[in-house]
Amino acid sequence: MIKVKVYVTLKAGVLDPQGKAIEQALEAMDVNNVEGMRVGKYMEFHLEPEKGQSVDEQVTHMCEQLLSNPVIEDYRYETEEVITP
Amino acid sequence: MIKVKVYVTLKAGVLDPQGKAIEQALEAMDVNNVEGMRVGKYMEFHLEPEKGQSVDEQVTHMCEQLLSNPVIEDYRYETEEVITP
Amino acid sequence: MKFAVIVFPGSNCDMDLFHAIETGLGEEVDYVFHTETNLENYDAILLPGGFSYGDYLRSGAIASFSNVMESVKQFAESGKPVLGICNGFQVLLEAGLLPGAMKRNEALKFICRPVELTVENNKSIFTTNYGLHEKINVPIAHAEGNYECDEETLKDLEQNNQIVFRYVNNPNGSVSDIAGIVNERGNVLGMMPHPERAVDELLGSADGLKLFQSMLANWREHHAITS
Amino acid sequence: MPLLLEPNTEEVKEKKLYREMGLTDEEFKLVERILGRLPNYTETGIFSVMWSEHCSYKKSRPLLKKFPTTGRHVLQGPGEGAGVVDIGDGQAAVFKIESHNHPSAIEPYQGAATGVGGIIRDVFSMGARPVALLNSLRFGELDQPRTKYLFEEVVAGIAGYGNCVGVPTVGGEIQFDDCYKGNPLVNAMCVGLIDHDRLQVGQAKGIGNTVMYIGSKTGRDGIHGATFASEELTDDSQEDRPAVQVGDPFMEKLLIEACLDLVESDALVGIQDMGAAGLTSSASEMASKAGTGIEMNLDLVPQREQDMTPYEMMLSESQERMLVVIEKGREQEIKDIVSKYGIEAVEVGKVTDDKRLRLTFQNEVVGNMPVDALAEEAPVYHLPSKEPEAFKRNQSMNLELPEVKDANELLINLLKAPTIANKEWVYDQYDYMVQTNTVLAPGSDSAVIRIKGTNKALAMTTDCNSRYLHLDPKTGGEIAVAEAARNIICSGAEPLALTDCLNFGNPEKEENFWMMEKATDGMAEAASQLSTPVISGNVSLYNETNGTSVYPTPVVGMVGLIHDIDHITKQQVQRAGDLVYVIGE
Ligand SMILES: Nc1ncnc2c1ncn2[C@@H]1O[C@H](COP(=O)(O)OP(=O)(O)O)[C@@H](O)[C@H]1O
Repeated sequence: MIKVKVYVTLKAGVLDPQGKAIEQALEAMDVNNVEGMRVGKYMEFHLEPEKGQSVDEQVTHMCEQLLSNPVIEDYRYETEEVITP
Repeated sequence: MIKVKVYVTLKAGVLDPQGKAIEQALEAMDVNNVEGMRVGKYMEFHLEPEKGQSVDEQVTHMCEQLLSNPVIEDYRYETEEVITP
Repeated sequence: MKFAVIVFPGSNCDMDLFHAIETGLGEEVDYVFHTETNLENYDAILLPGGFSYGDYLRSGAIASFSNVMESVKQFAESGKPVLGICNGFQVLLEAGLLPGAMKRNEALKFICRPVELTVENNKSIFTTNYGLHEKINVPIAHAEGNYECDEETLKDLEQNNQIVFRYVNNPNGSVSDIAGIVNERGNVLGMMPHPERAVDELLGSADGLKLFQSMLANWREHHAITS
Repeated sequence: MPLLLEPNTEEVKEKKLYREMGLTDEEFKLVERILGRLPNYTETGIFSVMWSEHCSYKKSRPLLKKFPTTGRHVLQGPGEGAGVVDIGDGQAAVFKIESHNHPSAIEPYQGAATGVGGIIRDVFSMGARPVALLNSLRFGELDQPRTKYLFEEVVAGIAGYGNCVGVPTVGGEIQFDDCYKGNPLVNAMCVGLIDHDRLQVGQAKGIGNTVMYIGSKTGRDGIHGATFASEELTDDSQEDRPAVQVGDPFMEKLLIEACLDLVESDALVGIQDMGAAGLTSSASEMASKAGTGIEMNLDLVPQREQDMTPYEMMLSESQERMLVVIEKGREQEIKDIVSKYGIEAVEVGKVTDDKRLRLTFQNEVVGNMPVDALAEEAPVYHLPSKEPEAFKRNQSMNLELPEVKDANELLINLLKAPTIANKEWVYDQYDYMVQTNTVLAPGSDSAVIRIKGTNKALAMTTDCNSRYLHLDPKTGGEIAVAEAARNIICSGAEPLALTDCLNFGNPEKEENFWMMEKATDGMAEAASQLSTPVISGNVSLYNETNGTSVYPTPVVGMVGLIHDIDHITKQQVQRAGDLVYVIGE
């Protein structure tokens, strides 16, 4: 079993209204030393590897087709073998 | 300068309707080997360390007060020194 | 003229759109479920507003994988009219039938209110009954209507006269005040404002009715020529 | 074996574990007498939720009896999911208001969202299509960051849920006052529309009929929420908060459509929402009302989490679930109807003739209780009351009129007060137009919804000025009803009936109970005078933080009928030159 973690972020250059709002909220909390806040999505799931397709192929397919929108988002992922007891 | 990455996830046991919907969408795409999909938030930002407060103290404060909702969410974070040119 | 209103799980303006066509426009209309694959019997496809699949992940993303969407694509390729309103617009973007993407509103909040639009293009089959630069009153109701596209796409949209509606006072942060666009060919329109909510003066405005009337007029004209 | 982790029957009694669940020593003894034996852990939990104030009204019932509940329009008074009034042409309006105060204090977004979800289910479980939502909100003063947070999140939660399910939020009211600082009030009202012949009841009729479970799976959400709603909030509440329920409005939307299809089928015998106290209350109430019993096999209950115990399953408050009773042998028809919406219907039990709720789990009987004892026979308390000193003082105060120096400035200051100020910031976040019936949107005296295909419309409003009740609960109670009726009349409608949500402090404090008595006296009186019977409602007690109660806040939701849409009247000034009159005293 593979544990997959996917990170989806807005492309650099695409304005992030949520990040901006959080920065403002931090300032209201007197936190003034934060900058460049970007908010994205984090997904984790288990994948049962299938024959005939590499894990990378499969995760890439999922990310490009569904989990991210390539017009405005980038993605990256990590995989990790988990030993099922 | 410190680069901080914060991961906010729903507590175990808390319903994740979004994760459920994505799993169903994957099935509709004929991806049937995924399970336990959970969706969370991912935030990254730069922090200029301040005197008199450790980075950990400060990030913990931000996470607990604003970036996560401790009633239904857990958080974790990573920090990394960045060398500004 | 026969319209189809596509019903995705979570669509919630399907009945409003149905009512606008049936009662407001007085034409034939059917609900078509997201599992359907045959759209041959219809002259126009309408994708309604709402929260298809709860708007989970990204609004419109999951619905763009529905069975029916393959047929909607073919329908569009054949040159027949496809109109996506609000969530329907988001589905068209996610399905790649229109360029660009939606972000959350600048203020991060859902906004429901009547807004003023300018008709930027009254040559499209959806807008011939409007005057050029006519100001119309049509409500919006969305949390993710902040239209985004890269500069090149924007230039194309402008050059090809694909921007059909603009907000007079931009409510959500959309690039270039964009409220609605058509594809290059001009037969697929996506718009965030809800024309089906503006077909009756009793509810505040009937300015949206002309959009459906334009579709009908163009269909009739086309049919008069071909048949 | 997870079961072994639960305390055994003797421990429940010896360690007085029932107290943590909210039962008193006397109540526990009564349970013992009813069963003729000691209740086990699961049964103790079941009795304690069913006998909580939230489900049994054991402390407020004597007061509710005063309300007029019948009238020429009333088709269904209090007792079912929601009340029903006739609006002519074989149509009826269905409505009810509910509180979700305590969950909202702890997790404001989800608390408010699931409050909306619950009240919508109450309405469509009657077979009606939900056509409008309203709310009534109370917060502390906006100068506190916590209050701002609660306010913003509650509004976002109401919007998030209502907008997604496609029911317009057309009205409401908001008041800011320090007394609500630690204990905000979040009341949600839903109005539905139905043809008389589609009216459903939550009854488990027909021995041998099948009990089915429809909707989301059961998790460990909000276990003991009903008891929680019947206790005071303390600073610890943040800590020992039960797993908070998270709403799934997408599932709710599918459930609405699936259930409205279901009511078209004559295979359906009864339907009820699994609200507070989930499976427990829906099963025992449906059986008790029908004079039957229900046997359920808990192994069949759809579960979201592993190793759930009978206690957890019976007390879970997972959202978006319905319990239905189906004519035996026609289960597949039901499955086919709901599967169109991607929803599962699962057989979990059957209707029996012995008037008992019998639960089995892993081939063992884990609960066996008389349904009437659970649903109907909670002890009723007649609490002592005492006129508060403050009231006496207020009454003997010399009235003085403050001198107005600059009326303009005064007016501007009044308009700046958050309670009076324009609420556009709030209602712009609500989709108040979906379903394309909203003739009068938020911002007028009452909201007006036209009824397609007719010349009629419905007017609706929520009202309560708790300051008046704080000063004089009886007169304040009268005013709340009268204000609602005036708002209805001003929009051109005839008031039909009302629903109410009694938000009060701890009733065991004599002064509080006195205020409840007086307030309900006033409301009952006004409702009789105005011929607007009370057809549904809800009680929320223990609205206190660290010993301080909120002002008495009995929110009134009223619905009226506009016979001709030409009679709809807006609040706004229409034309320059129109004459202005003052009517009344
Ligand atoms: N929580 C709310 N939800 C929806 N509409 C609201 C809400 N609060 C206020 N409104 C709308 O704003 C308008 C003014 O409300 P309010 O200031 O309470 O005045 P009043 O109670 O005197 O009518 C009303 O039309 C009401 O429907």
